Formats: sequence, structure tokens, C-alpha cells
Amino acid sequence: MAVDRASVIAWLNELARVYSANCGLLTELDSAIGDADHGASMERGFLAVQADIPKLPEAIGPLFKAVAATLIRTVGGASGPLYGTFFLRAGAVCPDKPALDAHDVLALFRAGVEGIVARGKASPGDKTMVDALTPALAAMNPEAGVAAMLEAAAEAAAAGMKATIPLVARKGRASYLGPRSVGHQDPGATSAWMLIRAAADQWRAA
Amino acid sequence: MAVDRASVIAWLNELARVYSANCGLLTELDSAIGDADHGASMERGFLAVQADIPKLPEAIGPLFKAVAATLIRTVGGASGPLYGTFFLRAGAVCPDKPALDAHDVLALFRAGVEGIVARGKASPGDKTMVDALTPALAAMNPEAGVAAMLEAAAEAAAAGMKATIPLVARKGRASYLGPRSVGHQDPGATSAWMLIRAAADQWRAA
Amino acid sequence: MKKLINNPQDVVRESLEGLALAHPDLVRVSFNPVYVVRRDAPVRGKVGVVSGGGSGHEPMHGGYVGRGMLDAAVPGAVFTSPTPDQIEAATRDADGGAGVLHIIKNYTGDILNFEMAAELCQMQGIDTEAVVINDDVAVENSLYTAGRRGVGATVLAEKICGAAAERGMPLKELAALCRRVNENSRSMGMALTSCTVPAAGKPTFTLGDDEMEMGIGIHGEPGRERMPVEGAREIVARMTEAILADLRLPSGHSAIAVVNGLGGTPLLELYLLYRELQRLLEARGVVIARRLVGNYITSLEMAGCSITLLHADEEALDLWDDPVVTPGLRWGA
Amino acid sequence: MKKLINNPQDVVRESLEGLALAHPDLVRVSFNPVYVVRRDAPVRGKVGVVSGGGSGHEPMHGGYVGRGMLDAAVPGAVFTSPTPDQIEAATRDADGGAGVLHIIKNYTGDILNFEMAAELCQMQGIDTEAVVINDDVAVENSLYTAGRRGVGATVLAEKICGAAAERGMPLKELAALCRRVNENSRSMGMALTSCTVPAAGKPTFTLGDDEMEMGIGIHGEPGRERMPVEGAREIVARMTEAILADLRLPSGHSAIAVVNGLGGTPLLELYLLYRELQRLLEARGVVIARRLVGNYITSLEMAGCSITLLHADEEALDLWDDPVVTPGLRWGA
Ligand SMILES: Nc1ncnc2c1ncn2[C@@H]1O[C@H](COP(=O)(O)OP(=O)(O)O)[C@@H](O)[C@H]1O
Ligand SMILES: Nc1ncnc2c1ncn2[C@@H]1O[C@H](COP(=O)(O)OP(=O)(O)O)[C@@H](O)[C@H]1O
Ligand SMILES: [Mg+2]
Ligand SMILES: [Mg+2]
Ligand SMILES: [Mg+2]
Ligand SMILES: [Mg+2]
Repeated sequence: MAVDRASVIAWLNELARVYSANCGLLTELDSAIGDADHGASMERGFLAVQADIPKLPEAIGPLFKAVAATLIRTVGGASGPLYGTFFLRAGAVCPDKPALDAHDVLALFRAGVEGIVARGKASPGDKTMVDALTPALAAMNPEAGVAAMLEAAAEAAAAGMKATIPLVARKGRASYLGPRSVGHQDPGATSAWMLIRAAADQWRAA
Repeated sequence: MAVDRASVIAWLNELARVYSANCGLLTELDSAIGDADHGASMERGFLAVQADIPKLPEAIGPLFKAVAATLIRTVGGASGPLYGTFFLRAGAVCPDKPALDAHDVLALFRAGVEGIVARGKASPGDKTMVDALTPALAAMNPEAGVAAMLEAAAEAAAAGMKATIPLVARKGRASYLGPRSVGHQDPGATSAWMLIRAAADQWRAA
Repeated sequence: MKKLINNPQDVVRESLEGLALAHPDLVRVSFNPVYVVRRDAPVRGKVGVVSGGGSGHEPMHGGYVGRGMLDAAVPGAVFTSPTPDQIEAATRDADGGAGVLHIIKNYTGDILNFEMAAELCQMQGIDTEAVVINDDVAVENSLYTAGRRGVGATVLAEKICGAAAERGMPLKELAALCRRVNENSRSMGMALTSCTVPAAGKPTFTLGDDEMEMGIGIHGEPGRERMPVEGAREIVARMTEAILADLRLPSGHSAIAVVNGLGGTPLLELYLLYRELQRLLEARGVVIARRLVGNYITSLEMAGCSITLLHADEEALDLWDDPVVTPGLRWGA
Repeated sequence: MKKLINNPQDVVRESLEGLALAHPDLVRVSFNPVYVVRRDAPVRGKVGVVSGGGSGHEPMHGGYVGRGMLDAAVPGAVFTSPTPDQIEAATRDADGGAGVLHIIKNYTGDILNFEMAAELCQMQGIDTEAVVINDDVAVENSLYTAGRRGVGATVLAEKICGAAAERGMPLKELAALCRRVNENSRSMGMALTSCTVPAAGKPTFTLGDDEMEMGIGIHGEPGRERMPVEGAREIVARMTEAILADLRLPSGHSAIAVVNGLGGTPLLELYLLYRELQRLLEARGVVIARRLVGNYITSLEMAGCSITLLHADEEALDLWDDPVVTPGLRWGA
């Protein structure tokens, strides 16, 4: 099995559901060490993506680029350009075929995460979404198949997300807090974990 | 015995003490049906009077007029001109003698209260200081002597003050509340009761 | 109570010192007795325009002193009318020989103190006229109350009469103009939270998390009715209907509107309220020809708003557009 | 949460509609994408000055659009940087052929979105220069953070660069001027209460009845330190010392000062704070040559204040005095 267009759409629908359902949680995390908008921003962005679904291109590469454009146009803040870049880069490396195999999926996640790092210049340990995404990427083994690869990635992302709690933030708005950022889970690492968790859940059969 | 200059000064000192001590109470009453300044206003005025004591004229009439001027200059609001007028009119009818007998005391209270009514145009039942002052005046019997006369006046003032609780205000700031002013004791009636109560307390020996 | 102050007793004086230090080009401040006066007062031959009242409503009145508006403002203690000696001294300083207009908000204390001041002025041969502003429709104007309160129309009267005085209008005419502005203006306010008088140290009243006070006064006096909070649209409709029930403002006519914050309301919300107001009036065919949106007559840190409408004729609009150069209102120069 | 709004999602749009309705003589508002632009934009031959950022800081930035200040402002959702397409469209509309200056507050989101927008603009042959404002001394400017935040100096930069652009200064020079204004400015803020983001529905943080947050950010980001409330004098001293520890402002030199309210602080208190500031600087021989006292860069309904000081040379003072005609700042016309 592989990830076809329908699976991608299912993922996008699930993201709209997940970010709406967790809008309050993300905002609460962002209240503690940021500015209380991360939940609303993610919800707004992925509801816009969901609304765009009927108009999305057929091919998965262009489809991801269209998702990127919508996120960049509707999210704003730090996470808008970062998640936008994720989908832009993912779309750019997407092979022109109707369904993606595990190697393709790894390639697009790698390109996406590298894009976020290139844009935001955060290193692991800076207490950002990168702390969920980098270990997730490292845990991806395409030989295991899409489902197992993403399950491992989601678990690694969860661990990375939790590992942000004791960190001192060095990038983004939380960095202004210095040592006072310790003890709080990073909102962006949390939304990043949800991104991968949703893929793992939706692409179980792939 | 009679009310000499020293008794008058003792009364003014007592008023400074009473209004300072009850600043919070008067403000609380004014918060409920007014604008939360009656306590601070009365305290400010009578502390200013107290500070003036060394400079007050010898004769009681001019002395009351000087007190009036200080109150008018320092209290403001509705109560400044009203209590100012009280002392102004009291001073105007004060006989030029070193000590006042019960008839003199009655005359000056009468002039003072009439002055307040003339300035403020409130009738009994309008839920104002007049509701404490009018019954107090009515209760004054100079034949009983200063002490008994004022004790009766203070008791009547207290009754009048309490009787403002069920009234609908028709004058001053509380009148804006209409029926919502019911159930609250009028702050000005309360400070008016204190004015007479203090005289009764200080002039017991007179 | 958390406030950015030193001592509650010093708030008004220290704030006025700040006003004087910040605007030496516009105003002078006298401290004994306390009043704010135009830098170049008295202006020879011009009628002086003086207003005053308790502090806590800033920028009113001290922020409206300057060319084209007030010649002097007389601030009392917080929410406490100023005293006759202050008013008298300010009036003397504002008198350029053509007399002085007193613009008084309708509160017993303001009326009594201005009355006593006017008597003192008369004794010195200063001609004064008093106009009492009473535009607040939240309060019934019956024989059995102190009458309607003076609120937002005061700002309009000060601006329009200030301009007319600057043009040379004589005292009697100016007083008549001021009365017309008052008669053609109505206001209504509401609060989401209470203010805290510094000397009192605690909120004047308390509202539940889902309550608002409709018809609040600018001194935190309770209003018409305590009720569940509503959306901006419903609140604006409620206030505007109350105003229009008492003010003739026919379709095709023009208004000057003030959407005013009470001190603790963000400008973001005030512009949103303005949108609701203009849409509502447009639907009735009324044109808002001029407007103010911001904090113009406040109640310390109270969250809430008020709306003032003036049924404006050509004269009012023309005077409105004249230059005004004060700390709180400025255009045309 | 009690706010004078309809739906949390509609706040920014409805408020901008109000701004457009209230100031048709000064600004136009585009809604798709969202930005505010000068009525007469683009001004041929003049460098365009554009700023933007999350909403909730009104009058910044939309209130600073007009002659002598911004050509366009780009508001995001509340506390959320605007998106590249908005910024690009605003830049295009502000470009009179001489290029456009982007004044950006130093937040990751603002930087990233303005960067992406600049790339889009370049592709269309629009010349842009970006200047990042980072004046907040509450935040350590170290390699290990996102750097100091941009706050009050933004208002000064917008006014001064707006004036210089109006005089015809070319883009590169204007960017250099903007950098000088930023380098010579420092700010510090504090809060007595939290703000509430409409979409979040509850306060971003909570402070005890006797606590204040020193070094607060304008998005309700926690500050340097939570500490017991102090008097106005101590608070001003604390903030000013922090500023002067990082800004060379020698005796005999001049400053432009902003004593700014965060949205829920009465003007009465702001003038009192200004008094403390001027006395403190006078004691150090520093002259406050110009100043703003009021709500200029806010954080919704937050009670608190910030102080901004610009070490001003003759050029800055001269440009400061040039006419400015915007909804939020107006003089000289
Ligand atoms: N430079 C960066 N690189 C990667 N992620 C970042 C960076 N800066 C911030 N973030 C992420 O963005 C999240 C905040 O997103 P959001 O609240 O939407 O933006 P903002 O901080 O602009 O309000 C942070 O929790 C963090 O994970
Ligand atoms: N017209 C009036 N005649 C007599 N007393 C009045 C009148 N108006 C108000 N008062 C009294 O003044 C009191 C309020 O005084 P104060 O709070 O000092 O003034 P203000 O209402 O101006 O704040 C009221 O409680 C009432 O007793
Ligand atoms: Mg955020
Ligand atoms: Mg009172
Ligand atoms: Mg009062
Ligand atoms: Mg944000």
C-alpha cells in the first residue's frame, strides 16, 4: 500500500479537526511562554486548507504547494511561514506519481523539516517545533513501511515535544523569557507532533 | 454652663477625628448610591479646618465664618457648598458673646440648616442630609439646656439618617438611581448625623 | 487597588504637574488654587470659555485647554466638583474683558460650586454666563430628580463654543449657542467594569463576569439597569435607540458623533463600535458628518463606552472644523 | 471575557471597517487582502513607508497611516504577524516608484513574513529596504535569543521616517535614518493586569492583587520579573534606569520621550508618570525636547505603561516637528 491523493486529503481533513479540537490547548501553552495565539492561528490555517480541498490540484506535489500557499496566506505569526515552508518544500520534492511509497514520504518530510530549519534557523534544543520534528525525522525508517515509519516518527515527535519542557528557549517569542521558559511545553513542538501524529493515524493502512 | 470658644474648638477637633475615622464608611455608603468620594471629601475638609485652628478668629461668629470659608475652599462636590453654607449662616446669626446658651445654639443650628435647605432645595424625604438635619432641629428644645437639647437632636438625626434607607432619592447624585436607591443609607445624612453627634458629645458639660 | 500613582491624595496635583511639563507651549497650570489655563490667557477682547468638574475624566477638561477650545479648566479632586475659589481664579485669568462662559455639567456639586463662584466673580465686575449641560438619556429628566447628567455633549460644547469665541462671538450669543448645542445633543453610556477612586482604594461597584451596567454615569454611579452582557451590535443599538427616543434626528440630517471609551476600553473595540453606530444611523438615513472615536470623557480605568450624538446644523459643522490646538484635541494647526 | 465586540473572529475586520468609515478623508482600507493605505497612495516619486504587525496595539499601525507618517499599515490577526500576501499588496499600493521602506518590529513572525513579502516584491521589481526595530531593553540582546523586541521606538521611527520620506529622502538614506532612530532608542514596559486575546477568551496571564510584571511585552509575553507593585516614582525609576543602562544619553543632550499606556491605564496616571520621568531626567541634565503622553502602542486592555527614549539630534527633532495627519497622531495641519 502507499499514500495516494485520498490519503493526503484525509490527513488534511484530520489536521483541520485536530487543530480545531486542540485550539484551546495550543493557546494555553502559548499563553504561558508566548502570546496566546498559536491555537487560533493553526485552526484558522487548517480550516482554510480544508475549505480549499475541492479546489486542490490533482497531483500531490502541486497539491502540497497549494496547501503551503493557503497556510502562508492565512496563518501569519512565526508558525505561518514555518509550516508554509514545510508544505512548499515537501511539494517541491514530491515525485509526480499517483501514490507515494515510504521512501517518497520520508523524502518529503525531510525536505519539509529542512525547510523549517532553513527558514527559522533553530537548532535542536532551542525549544521550538524543530525539537519535535528533528527526532521524528531521525526515527523514520522507510524499510519498515509507511505505517510503521510514521508510528515511530510520531512517538519520537511526542518524546521530543515533552523534552522541550525543561529547556530554556533560544528562538521565537519564548526566548524573551530566558530561564522563565523552563517548565513549559513548547506550543509549536506540540502542533508539530500533532502534524505527524495525524499522518500516522491516517496513513496506518498505507 | 454654655458653649464657649474652647467647646467650639473641641467640636471642630472632634469632627476632624470623626470624619477621618469614618472616611471608609462614608465612602462605602457613597459607592452604593453615589460616586465614592464623600468620605475623602469630608476628611479633607475637616482636616483643613483643624489645621486652621491656630489662625481662627477669637469671636465665635467670625470663627464659624472662617470654618465655612475653609470648607468651601477644600471640600468641593455637593457637600462642600452645603456644609460651607451651614457654617456661614451659623456664623452670621452667632451673637457677639464669649459663650453661647441653648437658645443661641438652637438659633445657629436653625440658621445653618435653613441655609443648607436654601442652597440645595431639598425637602425632607428626598434622601439627603436634610433628612437627618430637619428632625434634629425639630427635636431641639432649648429649655432642656444645651446638653439634653443636643442629645435629643443627635438621636433624632440618627433616626432620620436610618429613615433614609427605604427612601427613593430625589436630590443629588443618588436621584439618578431612582428606585435602585432604595435600601441604602444616604451618605450625607450620615455625615450630618456625625456633625450633630459630635456636638452632643463635646458639649455634654455645657 | 493597583494604580500607577504615588499617594492617592497627590494624584490630581502630580498629574497636573505632568500636564504642565508636557505641554508648556499650550497651557499653564496654577496650583494655588488649582486650575489649568491657556498659555496666552487672557486673550484680550475674546470671551473666555471655562469649564471644570471632578478629575478622573481625562482628557476632559484640562486636556481641552488651548486655542479654539477652553481658556481655562478647573479640576477638582477625583470625581469631586472643584471649589468656588478655584473657579473664580480661573475665570479671572480667562477674562479678556468680554466676559466668561461657564460650561457646567449637571451635577448638584458642580452647579452649587459654579453658582458660588459666579457670585464671587460678579462682585469683581466679571460678567459670566452659565450653561448647564444635561445630555445623558440614561437618567430620567423629571421634577423628582436632579435632572439628566452632563456627559459627552460637554466635549462638543467646549469645541464648538471655543471656536465661536475665537471668532469673536459675544458672551450672550455664545451662551445661546452653547444651549443649542446642549439641546441638540444626547448621550448614553455603559460599563463592563467598575472604576476605582484612588482615595477609596476599591472598586465603586462590582459586576459579574457576564454582567454589564447600562446607563452608567462617568463617576461610576450605577446606571439604569444591570443586565447580561451583549454583543457590540446589540449594545450600540440599545444605546442609540435610547438616544434617538429623545433626540429629533430625521432622515437626511447630519450628526456629529462621539464614540467614547471610558478609560479601559481598547481603541480596537471603539472603532468596532463606531462601525456599528454608523451602519445603524445610515439605515435611518442619518449622516455622521463628523466624529470622534477615542477616549474623550473617561471614568478612570473603567471598561465601557458612551455614545454622544449632536444633531448638527451648518453652523455647528463649520465651527467644528475650525482649528483647535489642545493637548487632547488638535487639528487645523 | 467581557469585550465590546461581536465575534472574536471578526474583531480585526470590523474594527478596520470602523477605521475606514471614521477617517475616509485620511485612509482607505483593503479587505482582501487586509491592509490600510493612505487615501492618496501611491504618492508619485515619494518613498513609501510601510509597517505592520499583529493587531491589538492600536492606534499602531493603522492609526498612523496618513500624510507625514505611514503610506500603508498591514494588520494581522490579534497579536499575529500579517501574512506575506498582505504585506506585498500593501507595498505595491504604497510604491510611488521610489521604493518602499519596511519598518518591522523584531519578532520571528514579523521578520519571516516580511522577508517572504520582500521576495515577492522583488520578483515584481519593487525596491524594498527592511529595518528591524529592536528597542526593548527588557529582553537581553544575546546570541541565544531572538534578540530584543521591537516596541515604542516603532512609533518614533514611523513619524520621523514618514516626515523624511515626505521631504523626498531617497530609500537607502531613509533606511539609514530609520536604523539610526532605532539605534538611538530604547524602551521598557510593565503591566499591572493581563490582556485577553479575543480568540483565547481568557487572560494570557494572571497577576496577584499586589503584583506587577516588569519588562512585559506588548503581546502579553511575560517580562523580566514578577514583583510586588511599587509606586509610580519607583516604577519610572526602574524602567528609566534600565533604559539608560543601555542608551548613551549624556547630560546636556536632548531626548524625545514617549510615556505610553498599554490600553487600560487612565491618562490621569500617564501624565503623573510623565512628571516622574521628566524630573528624573532633569536631575541627570537630560532635556525632554519633545514628548508623547497617551496610548500609542497598546496591548489590548492591559493596564500598564511603557517608556521610550530617543536620544535625539537636530535632524530628528526637526523631522518630528513636520506636519503629520493621521487618525492617531496629528499636528501642523
Ligand atoms: N525560529 C524558529 N524556528 C522554528 N520554530 C520556531 C521559531 N520561532 C518560533 N517557532 C515556533 O513557533 C511557535 C509559536 O508559533 P505562533 O504562536 O504561531 O507564533 P508567534 O510566536 O509569532 O505568536 C513556537 O512555539 C515555536 O515552536
Ligand atoms: N440638593 C441637595 N440638598 C441637600 N443635600 C444634598 C443635595 N444633593 C446632595 N446632597 C447630599 O450630599 C451627599 C453627597 O455628598 P458628596 O458625595 O460629597 O457630593 P457629590 O454627590 O457631589 O459627590 C448626599 O448623600 C446628600 O446627602
Ligand atoms: Mg504565539
Ligand atoms: Mg459623592
Ligand atoms: Mg463627587
Ligand atoms: Mg503571535
